[in-house]
Amino acid sequence: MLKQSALVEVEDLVIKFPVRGERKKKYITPVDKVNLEIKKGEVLALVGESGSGKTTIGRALVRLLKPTEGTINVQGKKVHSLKGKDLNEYRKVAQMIFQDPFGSLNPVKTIESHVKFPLRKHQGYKGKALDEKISDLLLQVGLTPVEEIRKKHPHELSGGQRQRLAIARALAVNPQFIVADEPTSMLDVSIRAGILQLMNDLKRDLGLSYLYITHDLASARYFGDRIMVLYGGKVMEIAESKELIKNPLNPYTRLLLAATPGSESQIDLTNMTNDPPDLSDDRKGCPFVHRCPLATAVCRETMPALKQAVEGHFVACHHLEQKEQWN
Amino acid sequence: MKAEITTSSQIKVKQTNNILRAFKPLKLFFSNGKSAAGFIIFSIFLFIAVFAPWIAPYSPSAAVFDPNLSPTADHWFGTTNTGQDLYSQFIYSARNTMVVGFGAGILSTIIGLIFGVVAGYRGGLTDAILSFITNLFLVLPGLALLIVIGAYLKASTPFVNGLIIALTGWAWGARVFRSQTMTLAGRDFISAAKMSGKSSLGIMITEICPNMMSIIAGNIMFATLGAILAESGLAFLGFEDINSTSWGTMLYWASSNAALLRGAWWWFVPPGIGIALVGLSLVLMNFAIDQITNPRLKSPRRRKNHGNKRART
Amino acid sequence: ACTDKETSSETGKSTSKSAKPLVIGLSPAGQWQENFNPFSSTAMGGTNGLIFQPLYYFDPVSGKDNPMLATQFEWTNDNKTLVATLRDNVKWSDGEAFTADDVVFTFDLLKKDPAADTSGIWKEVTSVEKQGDNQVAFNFDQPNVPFQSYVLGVDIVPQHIWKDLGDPSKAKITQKLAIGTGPYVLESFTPQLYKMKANSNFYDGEYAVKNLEFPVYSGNDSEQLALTKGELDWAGIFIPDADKVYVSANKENNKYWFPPSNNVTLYPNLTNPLLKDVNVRKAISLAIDRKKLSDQAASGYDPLPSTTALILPRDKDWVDPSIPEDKLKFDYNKDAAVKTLEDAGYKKDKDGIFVSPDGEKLSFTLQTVSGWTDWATMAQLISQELNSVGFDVKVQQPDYAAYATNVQGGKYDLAISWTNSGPDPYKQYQDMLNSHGGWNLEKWNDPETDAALKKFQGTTDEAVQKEAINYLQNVMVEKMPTIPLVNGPVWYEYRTENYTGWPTEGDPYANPAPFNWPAPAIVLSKLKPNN
Amino acid sequence: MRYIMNRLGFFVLSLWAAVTINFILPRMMPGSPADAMFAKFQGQLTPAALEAMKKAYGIGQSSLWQQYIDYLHGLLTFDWGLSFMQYPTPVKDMIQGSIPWTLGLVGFSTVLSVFIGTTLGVYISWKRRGFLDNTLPIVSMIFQAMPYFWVALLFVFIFGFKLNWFPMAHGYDPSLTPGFTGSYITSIINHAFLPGITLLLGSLSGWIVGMRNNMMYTLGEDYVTFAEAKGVSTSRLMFSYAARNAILPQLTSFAIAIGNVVSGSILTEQVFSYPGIGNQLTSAVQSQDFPMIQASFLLIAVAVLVANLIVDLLYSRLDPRIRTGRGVEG
Amino acid sequence: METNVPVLELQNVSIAYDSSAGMVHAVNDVSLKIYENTIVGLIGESGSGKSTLGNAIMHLLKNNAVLTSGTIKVMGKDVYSMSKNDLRKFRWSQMSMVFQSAMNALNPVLTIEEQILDVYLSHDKRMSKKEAKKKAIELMDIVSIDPRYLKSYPHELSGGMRQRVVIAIAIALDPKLVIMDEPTTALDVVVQRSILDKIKEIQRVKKYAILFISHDFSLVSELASKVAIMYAGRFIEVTDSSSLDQADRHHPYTQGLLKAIPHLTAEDVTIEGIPGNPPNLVDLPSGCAYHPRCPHAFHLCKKERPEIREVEGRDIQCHLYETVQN
Ligand SMILES: Nc1ncnc2c1ncn2[C@@H]1O[C@H](COP(=O)(O)OP(=O)(O)OP(=O)(O)O)[C@@H](O)[C@H]1O
Ligand SMILES: Nc1ncnc2c1ncn2[C@@H]1O[C@H](COP(=O)(O)OP(=O)(O)OP(=O)(O)O)[C@@H](O)[C@H]1O
Ligand SMILES: [Mg+2]
Ligand SMILES: [Mg+2]
Repeated sequence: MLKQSALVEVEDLVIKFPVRGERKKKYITPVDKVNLEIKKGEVLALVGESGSGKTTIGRALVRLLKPTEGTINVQGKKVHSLKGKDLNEYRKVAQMIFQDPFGSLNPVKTIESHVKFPLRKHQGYKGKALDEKISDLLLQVGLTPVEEIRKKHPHELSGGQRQRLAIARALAVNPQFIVADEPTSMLDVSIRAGILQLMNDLKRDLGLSYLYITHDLASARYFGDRIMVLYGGKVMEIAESKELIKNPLNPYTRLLLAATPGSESQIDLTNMTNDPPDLSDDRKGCPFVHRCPLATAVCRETMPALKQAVEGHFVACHHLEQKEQWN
Repeated sequence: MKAEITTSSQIKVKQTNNILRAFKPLKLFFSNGKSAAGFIIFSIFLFIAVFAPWIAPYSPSAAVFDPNLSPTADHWFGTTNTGQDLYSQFIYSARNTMVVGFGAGILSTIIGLIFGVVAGYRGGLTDAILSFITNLFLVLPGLALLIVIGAYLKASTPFVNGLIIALTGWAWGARVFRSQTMTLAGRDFISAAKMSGKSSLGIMITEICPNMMSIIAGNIMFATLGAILAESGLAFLGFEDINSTSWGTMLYWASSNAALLRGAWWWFVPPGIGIALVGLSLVLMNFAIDQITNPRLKSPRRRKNHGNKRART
Repeated sequence: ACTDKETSSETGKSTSKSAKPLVIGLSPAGQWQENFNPFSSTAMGGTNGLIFQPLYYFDPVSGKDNPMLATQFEWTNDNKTLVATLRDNVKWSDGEAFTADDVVFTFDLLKKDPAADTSGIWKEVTSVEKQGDNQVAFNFDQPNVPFQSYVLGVDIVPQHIWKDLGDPSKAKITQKLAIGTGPYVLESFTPQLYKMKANSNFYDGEYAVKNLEFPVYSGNDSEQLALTKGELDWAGIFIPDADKVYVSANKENNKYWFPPSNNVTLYPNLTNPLLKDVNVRKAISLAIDRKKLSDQAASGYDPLPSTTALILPRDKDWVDPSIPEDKLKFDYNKDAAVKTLEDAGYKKDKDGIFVSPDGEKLSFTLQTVSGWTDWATMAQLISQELNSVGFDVKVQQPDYAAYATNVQGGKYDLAISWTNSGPDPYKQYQDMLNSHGGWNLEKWNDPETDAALKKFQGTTDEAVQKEAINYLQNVMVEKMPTIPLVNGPVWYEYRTENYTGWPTEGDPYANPAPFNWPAPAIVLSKLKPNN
Repeated sequence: MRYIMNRLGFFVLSLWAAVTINFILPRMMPGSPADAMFAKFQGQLTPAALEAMKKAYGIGQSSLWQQYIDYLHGLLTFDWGLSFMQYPTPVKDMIQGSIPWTLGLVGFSTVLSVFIGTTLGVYISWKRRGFLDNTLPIVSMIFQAMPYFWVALLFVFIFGFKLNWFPMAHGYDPSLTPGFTGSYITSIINHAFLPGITLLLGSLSGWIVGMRNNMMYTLGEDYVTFAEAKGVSTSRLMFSYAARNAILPQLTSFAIAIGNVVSGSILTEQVFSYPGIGNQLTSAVQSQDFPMIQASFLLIAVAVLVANLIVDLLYSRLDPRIRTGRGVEG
Repeated sequence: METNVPVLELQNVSIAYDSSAGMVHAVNDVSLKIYENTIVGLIGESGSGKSTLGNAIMHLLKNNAVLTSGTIKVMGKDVYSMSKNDLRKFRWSQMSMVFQSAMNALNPVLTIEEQILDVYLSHDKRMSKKEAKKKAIELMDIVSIDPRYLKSYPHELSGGMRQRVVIAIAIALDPKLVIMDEPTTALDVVVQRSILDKIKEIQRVKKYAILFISHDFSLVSELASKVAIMYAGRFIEVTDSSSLDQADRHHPYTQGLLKAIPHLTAEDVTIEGIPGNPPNLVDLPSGCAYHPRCPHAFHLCKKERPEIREVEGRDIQCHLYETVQN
């Protein structure tokens, strides 16, 4: 039942990057054995601190990156091994909204030319129809007055308008699935809200599925149907949004919650190490171990498996029972 | 509810439209006194070059006048020892020198673009190989290489020399283009273009190059200046067809006929001034381009937001 | 040797205390290299003549024979043996005596090392032997009288030093080894300047000019400046508009004289069927305005040539009296050129270019050397003239090496080049017209010409020689195997401020340029300090 | 470490490439140098003498490959053959005699130009919008836009010939005996003045403008403002914070400039009859002196490469970011 | 001790930038007092003039900026009437600042230690290097960084650590006033949180007055006792942070901001953006600068600039409250 309606299915996704080491070539693994699925019309929010591999997963899903291992299936297509023409076909299905509204638009091109190419190439619009479609699209994302804005250049738009254009560009190919990579992190609170609302509207009206990447739990909860928590390239916890916020089981999730402004945290973080997790490809154990107050020998040795704790609530931790210790 | 959006804020415009301004060269050049002066000087010489046959009173090579005349009403710059009209030579030389200079400037920029953009965009092994070649050319001593190749090639008309100059002088540009391409290639709009299904070539041509227009223009200016100076140096040393018409060749003849010693400064000085003025106009125009596009020259202003990578040069 | 030096400098001081060194400007070069090897083509100026000396020197400008290490020579054995009588009491500058053995040794050296035998002595001479104490005999296969200038022109080196030096062509002769019999010895050497002082052991006694200096200049420009400024006493460089540039700077002292020394000639490639036609060559000659060439390309320095290719006035005694006066000068007549071609059956095609009866266009390339500005100008003028008559001539300017390869290998249509002139007219004709001549670029191949040259070689009788030369003059006038353009001058500038006695047009006692070694030795022998 | 290995690798590879180009280039020349040589003898040579001479000059007796091997071997053993134009002087001797002059004159004026230019650049950027800042870049640029040799010739004519202030040629007064004497050294300086000043004028603006631009950028950096706020003294702020960082990009240009010392000398030395390597190279090219061209070109290439290597290594000392292998680019 | 002398006193401060587009009125007629041992938050969206004000207090405005009116006093002394040298000494010993992009505030080619020593050695000529080094180690301790990092170069430290180093440098001389300009924006939530906790802790001990600049509402309301909300260069509202719990009885802009924040735990998950764009600081809207975006705007707003009015202990500039009260 679940399987059938899943639009995106990811199994055992591993991504490695070469890094310049002192002597021999080394790798880091910012994404390690990640499984996820996204249903049609569903929003999966992906949270986790900086460098935990969120963007990397997103880029792999739209195939800007080739996975090192694992499979990505979208509508039954083996996305992980697509090439050439097939890959171009896949661009119609999945699109991405990039993190940085300042960097993701080409400063020397007009607003309309950003959406013109994909409309022509993927939807085959031409001439007058193309012209009308552009207006429709810009209107759809609220870039009004359309006629005036079309001929402008990105620098003449505000941050919120730019982010809207980025969304319009993604929509221009009429995709079914959008990876939204921290689409609001660079924007002000007030503009942020507008963008989230817009994406929400599009989901409702067009039935789009999203992978919503963020490190802000509050917005993940607002926009996401489910939330997946990532740490050091591993999935720590995944659950319905409300459930996860109410009942965080993994120590990292709890830490994240505590750190989010607006929560009444009592965890003292002043002396906490801020070292990033070890991403080297020969690491062992739970990536959170060096910051986790519950860490024991077993944590250092083996990565806990993702287990279902409550209905629909999966968590990876060796010490679920010791939940209370932090608060 | 959709938020209503009114017209954009002027302040934002101010911050980022610099790149765009490079596309309005005229306005750009008149934006400050230096570049306006440069542009005017340049236009005058361009005019001279284009309309040389109408401006020059005589053929530059016709040895039909009294030799060794000092300036007169008929011969503004006097005549050579073979009775050629120096003023006409000066005019026609402007044409050749500018054609060769710009030809070489543009050609070397194109070669530099190919090497730089492909290397910067492709990365990996392609980059390693292209960068190696680039660095090699950067490191090989320009003038010496020019002279040696020129001496080996023989048929050194100004055009051949221009070609050699371009073929040996593109490396600096390639390096600049490469690093610029690398910063651009890391920007999300390139990924976005990829997502929209553009080919690599398409991305390089329609996304990356337009973003480097001002650097490209600057490079053309710079390379042109270099080519004009190199060409005149070669001609002066006698590594150019001495029957060609260029300022360098004029200087060669002037010096081999001891123009200064015999007091014929009107033979020796104008070609040098010509080169210097064209050179200066290029430098001044480049100054303007530089000032607008080089973030280093803008009045220091704190960057908006975080994590913007800066290009290391 | 040590005491010798001291005394010589003592006397030098006493005789001409105030005399400044004579500063000589040689051809431009990057730097001097310490190379005083008389067998090296790149030896420093003065090696031949000032340090080392030959037996005799035959001067091409004055036409005089100057005895050096020999006092006289004589042809015997049906002109197959040349016997030279050596000068007595000659000493090497290190005090050793000069003997006939040194002469024989020198020639043996050249035999062993052909690379040093740059004049090809051993292709003519079969053996060299000592006769008595003061004579050396050179034996020839067959008579070659004019070759005496080469044989007697070889610089003699001291056996006691050179026997240990190995191949003479590779020997590095530095100041220490530069021991000769000439009037000067090397005093000091740096890459920018070397100095010579008068040799106290010299057989004629010390010259009046006690000290010589040879500074280096990297180009004509800087040498011109130095000369004009009075930093040089003697130079041999081209100066454009010499009266204005050079003389006017110091009318009193700055002098020059540019005597003709050879021909600048347009060589037609006679293996080209079109150029083989004498009418084409004559038409070419008629269409060239030689006065303009001289005026515009060579600042008017180059005298106009004789149709006989003789260098006048030097060779005035050799001119064939049977040739009418008007035939001795070249005509400039474009109409005549056209007529000559039309009479020979050439017709203009639609482009206005003459086509031969066989249908071949008169379309030629004209080669000169890149960077030789006077020739380049000439080539330009010639092509303009010829093209206006109905030729199609394109100028090509390869650099010197390629040019040399092309003209010697016959890979050209028309080329401007020089002729090699010797002390008498024979040398020029031999090189240019003999089917085996060294500078027979045009490939003139005529048994009668060869025979005439052979006749000259075989005799010391002036009448017979004249007969041969007369024949050759007629070949030049009638058949025009090559087309003389102008006479090439010798560049020669001098200043009379410090020294007098220079060769002048009125007293052309020797080749006056400071690069035609060993002639400067003759000049220096006549100079006197001015005080 | 990795960075250094990387640079060394590049050094070796480009050295090989330069050496090989150097081998191939003259062999692509039309017209053999032997012909040029022999033309000088005006056709008096026997074929035997000709052959003997060719052999002596080492022309065309072995396969190209063999020549390449011999050439490499010769390079390594500093046996660069005998010069054609100054036969039989070894090329090595000729170079040895001229290189000190070039290094002295051009090297010194390059270093001086870098020093003065950079200092001025720092100064005018500090006094931004001041009188000097507005005029100096333009004035110095005028000189850069002029053909170098033209300025040099004018200088020689005006200051040497007309005004008699400076000598017109040579590296020192040839009548003096070289040695460590006051008059000799004075003479060297006197002779180097005009060429030096022309070199300086021709290259100064690049350094001034380059440094000024870098300074503007660095002065806008947050760490400079922060340091200023900290109360760091002006000189420390200017040098340790601003100039110290701004100078880094200049280093690359410096490497190239140092490498170009030799080729930059060509025109100078020609005009001033200066006894350096550039002069030698010009004559060598004019007289098709293979061994000399090869050796001087090689020397020039090696000079550039070594300068680059040194600057690269220096860079890694000055910029800690490179030392740890980050941000290494090309 | 005169406890009543405010550590920082701003009186009608206006600052403008001279730019090619015209005068940018970045700060307009701003007044504020901060006393010892208090944290005052300054929030407002990007470009509202927060950093400009911060820099102005430090007398570190860019060349093209001018203090067009008003006085700035720190510890009772007018910052703008000091001599250059006095200012150099006064700065950092009395007031210091953590710059907005603290990640870039460290010189990449000097070690952390050198940069800390610079502070001590430039302000106390008599201090020996050894002493200064000891102090540097203490300082590192305060911000919980292992002293071995003193020998490191900035790029060898993580962003959070660099931020802490900068904070350490800011408190090195125990100034009375510390201005923190968005010290944590570039950081991860967890790191951000740990640094904020650290700041709080240090502040508690040393009793500094802190002006904490941010555009993150929830962050400031948590940290500061008092909050100034800036719009178009004006303090449109100055209020206690505790009052931010309720969304009503605030300036409409404040209300808009409060509504735009998704709350983590609250049951109501709807959010609303503020329509429109930030104002053009060169050509400010007439009257109340917020009126083009304000849902409650009425005729007066366009015409007249509202005066500061005290509304339930909050200083608010809004016509709405005038009419309500009148
Ligand atoms: N192309 C790449 N080459 C090498 N390493 C990479 C590359 N892209 C990402 N990384 C590394 O992989 C790790 C994960 O990066 P990723 O961008 O996926 O993190 P993220 O969760 O999106 O972080 P953020 O919240 O900062 O955007 C980081 O350590 C990053 O440095
Ligand atoms: N040097 C300058 N020249 C001209 N205008 C400037 C300059 N610096 C800043 N501005 C303008 O002044 C206004 C206030 O800038 P400021 O940096 O104080 O804003 P901010 O509130 O700190 O914003 P952010 O939250 O983005 O840091 C902005 O509109 C900005 O564009
Ligand atoms: Mg990311
Ligand atoms: Mg700010």
